[in-house]
Amino acid sequence: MALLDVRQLDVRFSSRGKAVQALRGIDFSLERGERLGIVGESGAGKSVAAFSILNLIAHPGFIAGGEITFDGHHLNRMSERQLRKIRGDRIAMIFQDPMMTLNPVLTLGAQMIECLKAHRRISTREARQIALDKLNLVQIPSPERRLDQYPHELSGGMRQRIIIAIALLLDPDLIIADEPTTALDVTIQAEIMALLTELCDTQNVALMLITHDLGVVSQVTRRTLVMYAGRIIEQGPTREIINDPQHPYTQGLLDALPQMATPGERLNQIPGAMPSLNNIPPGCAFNPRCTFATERCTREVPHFVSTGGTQVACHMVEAMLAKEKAHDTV
Amino acid sequence: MKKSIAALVAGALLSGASLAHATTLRVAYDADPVTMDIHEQLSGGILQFSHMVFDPLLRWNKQLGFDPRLASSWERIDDLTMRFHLREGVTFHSGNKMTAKDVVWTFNRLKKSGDFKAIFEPFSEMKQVDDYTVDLISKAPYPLTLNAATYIFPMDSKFYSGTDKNGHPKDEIKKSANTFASRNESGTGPFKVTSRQQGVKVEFDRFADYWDTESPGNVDHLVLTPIKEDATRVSALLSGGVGFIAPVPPTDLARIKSNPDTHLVTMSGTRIILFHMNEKRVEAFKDKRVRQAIAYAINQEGIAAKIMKGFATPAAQLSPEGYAGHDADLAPRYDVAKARELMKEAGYEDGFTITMMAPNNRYVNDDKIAQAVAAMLSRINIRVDLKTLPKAQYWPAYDEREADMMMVGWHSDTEDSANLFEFLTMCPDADTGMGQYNAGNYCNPAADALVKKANLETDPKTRATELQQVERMLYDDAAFIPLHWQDLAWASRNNVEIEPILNVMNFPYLGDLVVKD
Amino acid sequence: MSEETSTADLRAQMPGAWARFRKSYLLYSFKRDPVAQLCLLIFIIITIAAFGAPWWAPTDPYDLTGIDIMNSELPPMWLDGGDAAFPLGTDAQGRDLLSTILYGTRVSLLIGFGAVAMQCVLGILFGLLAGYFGGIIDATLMRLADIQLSFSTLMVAILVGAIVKASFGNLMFGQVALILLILIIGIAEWPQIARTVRASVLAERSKEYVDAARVMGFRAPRIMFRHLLPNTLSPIFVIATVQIANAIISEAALSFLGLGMPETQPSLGSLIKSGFDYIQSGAWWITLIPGAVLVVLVLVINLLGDWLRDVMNPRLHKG
Amino acid sequence: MIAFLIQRLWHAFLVMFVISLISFSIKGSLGDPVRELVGQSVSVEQRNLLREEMGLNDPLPVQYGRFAWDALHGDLGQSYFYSKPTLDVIVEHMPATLELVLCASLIILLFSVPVGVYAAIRPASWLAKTCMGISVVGISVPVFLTAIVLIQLFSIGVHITPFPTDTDWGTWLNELISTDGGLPSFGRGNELVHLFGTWDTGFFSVDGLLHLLLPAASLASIMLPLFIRLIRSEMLEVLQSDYVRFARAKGISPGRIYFLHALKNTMLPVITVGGVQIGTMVAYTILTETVFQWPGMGLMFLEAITRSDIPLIVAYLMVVGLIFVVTNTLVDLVYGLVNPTVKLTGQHA
Repeated sequence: MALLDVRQLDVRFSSRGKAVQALRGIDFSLERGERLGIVGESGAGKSVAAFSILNLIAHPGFIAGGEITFDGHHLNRMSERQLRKIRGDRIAMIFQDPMMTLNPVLTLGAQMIECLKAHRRISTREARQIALDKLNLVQIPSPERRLDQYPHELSGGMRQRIIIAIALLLDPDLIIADEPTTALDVTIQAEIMALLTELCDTQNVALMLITHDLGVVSQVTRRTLVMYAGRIIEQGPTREIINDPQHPYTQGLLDALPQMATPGERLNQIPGAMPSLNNIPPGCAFNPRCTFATERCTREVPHFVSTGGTQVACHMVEAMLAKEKAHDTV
Repeated sequence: MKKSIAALVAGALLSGASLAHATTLRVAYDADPVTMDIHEQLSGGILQFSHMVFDPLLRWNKQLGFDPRLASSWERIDDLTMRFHLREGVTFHSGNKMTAKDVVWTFNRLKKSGDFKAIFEPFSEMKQVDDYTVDLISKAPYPLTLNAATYIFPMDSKFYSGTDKNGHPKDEIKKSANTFASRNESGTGPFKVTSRQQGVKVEFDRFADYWDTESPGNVDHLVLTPIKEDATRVSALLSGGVGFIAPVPPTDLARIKSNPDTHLVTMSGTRIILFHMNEKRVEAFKDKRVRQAIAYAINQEGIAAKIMKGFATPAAQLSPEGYAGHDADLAPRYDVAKARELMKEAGYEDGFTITMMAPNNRYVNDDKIAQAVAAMLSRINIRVDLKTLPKAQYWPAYDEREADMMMVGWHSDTEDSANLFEFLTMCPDADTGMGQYNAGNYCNPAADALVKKANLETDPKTRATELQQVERMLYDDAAFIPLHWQDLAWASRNNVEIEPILNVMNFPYLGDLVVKD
Repeated sequence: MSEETSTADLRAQMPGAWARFRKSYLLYSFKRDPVAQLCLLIFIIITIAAFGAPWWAPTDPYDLTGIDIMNSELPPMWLDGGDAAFPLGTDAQGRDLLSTILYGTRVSLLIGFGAVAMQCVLGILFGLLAGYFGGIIDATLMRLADIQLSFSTLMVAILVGAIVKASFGNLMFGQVALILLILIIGIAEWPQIARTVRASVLAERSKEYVDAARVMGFRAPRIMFRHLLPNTLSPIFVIATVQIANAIISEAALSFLGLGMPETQPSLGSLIKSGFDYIQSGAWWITLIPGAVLVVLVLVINLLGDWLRDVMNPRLHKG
Repeated sequence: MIAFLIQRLWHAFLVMFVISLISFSIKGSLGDPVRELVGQSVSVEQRNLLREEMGLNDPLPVQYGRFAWDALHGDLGQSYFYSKPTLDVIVEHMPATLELVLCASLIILLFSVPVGVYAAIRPASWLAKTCMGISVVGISVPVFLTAIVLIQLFSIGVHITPFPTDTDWGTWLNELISTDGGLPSFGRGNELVHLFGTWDTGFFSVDGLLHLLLPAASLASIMLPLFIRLIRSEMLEVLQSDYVRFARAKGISPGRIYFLHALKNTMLPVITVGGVQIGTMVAYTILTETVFQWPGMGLMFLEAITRSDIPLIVAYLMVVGLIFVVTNTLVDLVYGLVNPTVKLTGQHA
């Protein structure tokens, strides 16, 4: 039974009186210990998906529909009090900017110990010891001193390690990492990602990694979802998505990678830009920018068809498959 | 810290026990006495303090006559000498006995005091006849000897002799210099000062062997707290925080009368409020008709009724009723038509512009009165540029005569008309000090001569007619614009019977006050 | 689509200021917020009534001939003893309360906004300078603020009054009273805003966007006013709206000193203060009706200030 | 840290020096002290004699030289009215004001934090709106009016009977809205406990506390609305921040999030702005002390103005200047303590 199962998740933001749809009914699931990547341009709804799991969406946004079940519990039907027991204990989160995530006026020790004491009935001394263990786990030099320091006394990378340690404090089943390394420089990025993946394996923790960096996704995750304008347009094993992308948008994404372009030439761009949430074109949202767009694409929202291990929501792919099947049977 | 709390608890027990029959009275005036040296400053506050802690030779009664106090009797020996027979068996707070020596010592100290020496200027000396008789000798025949004698509060000469701990003579009179006399007292009065925190509280206890045994007063412990803000002082009375307050602002008279637990006493006072018209600054004021026109334009009854809420007696002259110079048939003359006619006659039909200044925290409703007068003057085309100032800034401006019309109020120290003329209407003369507050620069030699003659007239009847003649001359000449005499008002809880101890000079004789439980 | 477009074309495409305003979030949220609309309406009514006072005030309270002492302290019309000629009753001098309030509000509005505007100018300038540059400038300005704070409005009034008296002579005061009052209250209270701005600037200065601006070569004034100031708007609004109420009231305290508006031209503040003695003794309307006008005026200003601050603060977009 | 304090001490000295210069220059317009000391009918010549004696006729620089020389020896002149060294008079009146300001600050803290936080957490709730409404009205009502209303209600008592007095529910309701007063409306009461030196405190006796109640409430009424609004607006911004969201993601209880994570960050700007306001509260004590006849420095200063007791005025202004430098230094120190990102001596000097 999947650790996390999301059915028809619909999230809306009420702005200027009418509600704008940020997530248009997405379905995906995550096994225990599995590492799932969610990619897409910014504004596709990746972070909204991440935050809606634990219902942390800020005021104008609200979950309009859909089911989120985690280890058998229906999260979206839970009261705030019940959900609070899960947050931090069973599901932990890592945010993007380590400079802003830690409270500037509280010591790191305080921010770690409070998380433990919020979920376990243990003494401060015990909590402090667990915190020290976790800090060792994330290879922080001289952890004893860190507990009494303030966030502004550490570097970005060091702080992200602390945040990962905090996430692991209560041995969660799932870590949702919302662009954990984007704010860090490249060398630290690789270190942090390596640390994260190794800890997920050793601690058997599922990881939901939200990022726009396909390179990171290809090294770390086993399955990947590609999101565009609030919908999942392609999902499947990472290797297949990277090596044999089906959906034109995914192909465009991969072509845009610098290493794909011949040196000295301009990088190949996907023409146009992601539509804003309040004027999403009918039918397949990508059609204005899609070179294979047909009249049908502008009318009808494509459904998933599966080819190999991946599922693609694209009329053109659907037509090709139909033709191949027809060709086989003939 | 522990010690002080223990002391507090013990004190409460002790006073609790003794409180059973002793009566405490809390009094709130608008200011507390500036000093304990009754010769340092000549002011209402100090004189009220004197009547509590000292006793005069003789004091005014309700009918503006004299009651014998430390002088049991007196007779005039000749034109220059008045003999006083002192009461025997009177002791000071320090335990010393009072004798004629103390009275002469006090007289000589009064002659040295900056504020009081003017009052005793007409007297050459005071001679001791025997242990209990003194003679007061004036330089020339002086009709107001008894008036002056009310200012002699015998002080304990032995107590005030020698030098104090920082080497200054104990009887030194020096302003704001923390002298011995300003911090200690030894008088014959009904109350002793037990503790004093300037500006906060002064506490008095009844003097055990007070000489006046028939005095009905039963107040054993009296606490005087200064409350400057009128509204707060009245609230303190209404809420029961204090038992007796003075002064009471006109706006709160109704509130105190309507409250069942409080009781109001008012009396017409002797402080005249008037406006001077500065002839030197404004050409028109030199013309008698313009001055009379202004006199006709002012509605004294209206101001007394509306602004002072009936708490003032409209005036047409300086001397209030009961003063020698009071002329009953001089009445306020409010007639706007006549005023306009006079202005036309004087050629000022379309009027002129003048400046006016008044204090805003010296007399009762002073700034509101000034506004009303300005409004009345504008009705006869005299446009007024009014400016009101706090008294601290007003008096320097008054000395410089900085405005065309200026308000001033005056209370005669000797409770006699001559004092009013000398300061307010006589021709200003720097070296004799006459006409010091004559902001109108009005000069009428004939009137001045009459006043000087009256000052030497010992026969009261002829003196009264002379002073009344002066009032009539000033009235006809409209030398100044009288408004009203400010009434006095006191208020107390019902169980504090203040009626008998109050008088027109506003010196409550608290020693004789009866407080029912 | 991607060929070179000259900046002139770009600016042409940019909607005009008015168009931008019409579509702007400011107008949008104003339309949906009834409280803000009501407040603006009340504020406009009061301002027009006050500044148009000479036209529709029943009598001219500043012309002394019209005042008769005999009808002083009349209650408002609807109470017994009221007189139709004086709809809101009369004050202690017999002036019609309604017209005095209208004339007085005009004076108080001028003083309130004038003084606070001056406080803001001085306060923001010194606050930014002190906060941004720190060091000597910060120390001197803050000590100047300390000196200024210890000289309460009372003492500043005496100081300025003394200077005016020395130069103009005593009685010219009536004409220049209004400007002087704005000057006095403006000078007396600038440290409040200066310290607030300094505190916010110190907090913002450590943030990256300031360094970024510096890296981009912006000179100090541009950084201070374009970047730092918008971030300190929120506390400034709170303080500024409070200061308006203080300014109107402290003008009354100054007239007691003979340095405010002349007695014969009462402002809203001096009307309230002069009425204090009458509250408990019957003529409550002399203070309470102008007091009510002041409360409404300040209430409206504060609510508008709140609304404006929430709208202007990007981080607080509440949809 | 020591360098910071020494520098501030030097600043304090400079501030007092400038204040003494300015206040000496307006000596002339503060009125004539001699007039207050003598009776009204004292002759001009006598007054001039006294003025000469008090050295008031000397040229201004000479007077200031004498004053500065004494000031360096800790003697700020002699008060005309109290005829005591001005410093003694000020120290005598200081405890009353400090206790009043302390009490008012306590009331402010106890009320503004909960209301401000609640108004930030539930900005739309009707309770928050009413609190903000009352706080706005609180700002615009002058302190004189609030004081008089408080006295009328709680000291004298108000008996209004809008409801029919013959029915029992009517009388009950009338009783409910009428007050019978009883609270003291002036002065510090008679049971002050002597602590040390001139400090008689009202905190240790019921009577003392009762006397503190109304004045402290009306003094607090000036600043309370300001603090409520400040806390609300700062809290609103803090609640949007990432670390609050992260705290929620950690499953921390709302109470802890609001009153520790959010409040501690909110209090930073409130302390700096609040610190200044506490300083200006000294100016407001003048009004409150006049209405309640509270024997503190404010009333002493106002009476010194009416009596033009110039040495006391000058000394008071210098002391107030010192107080402002001290409070601002304290505010900076507290800010340094609470906000770890700020090193004490460096950035903030």
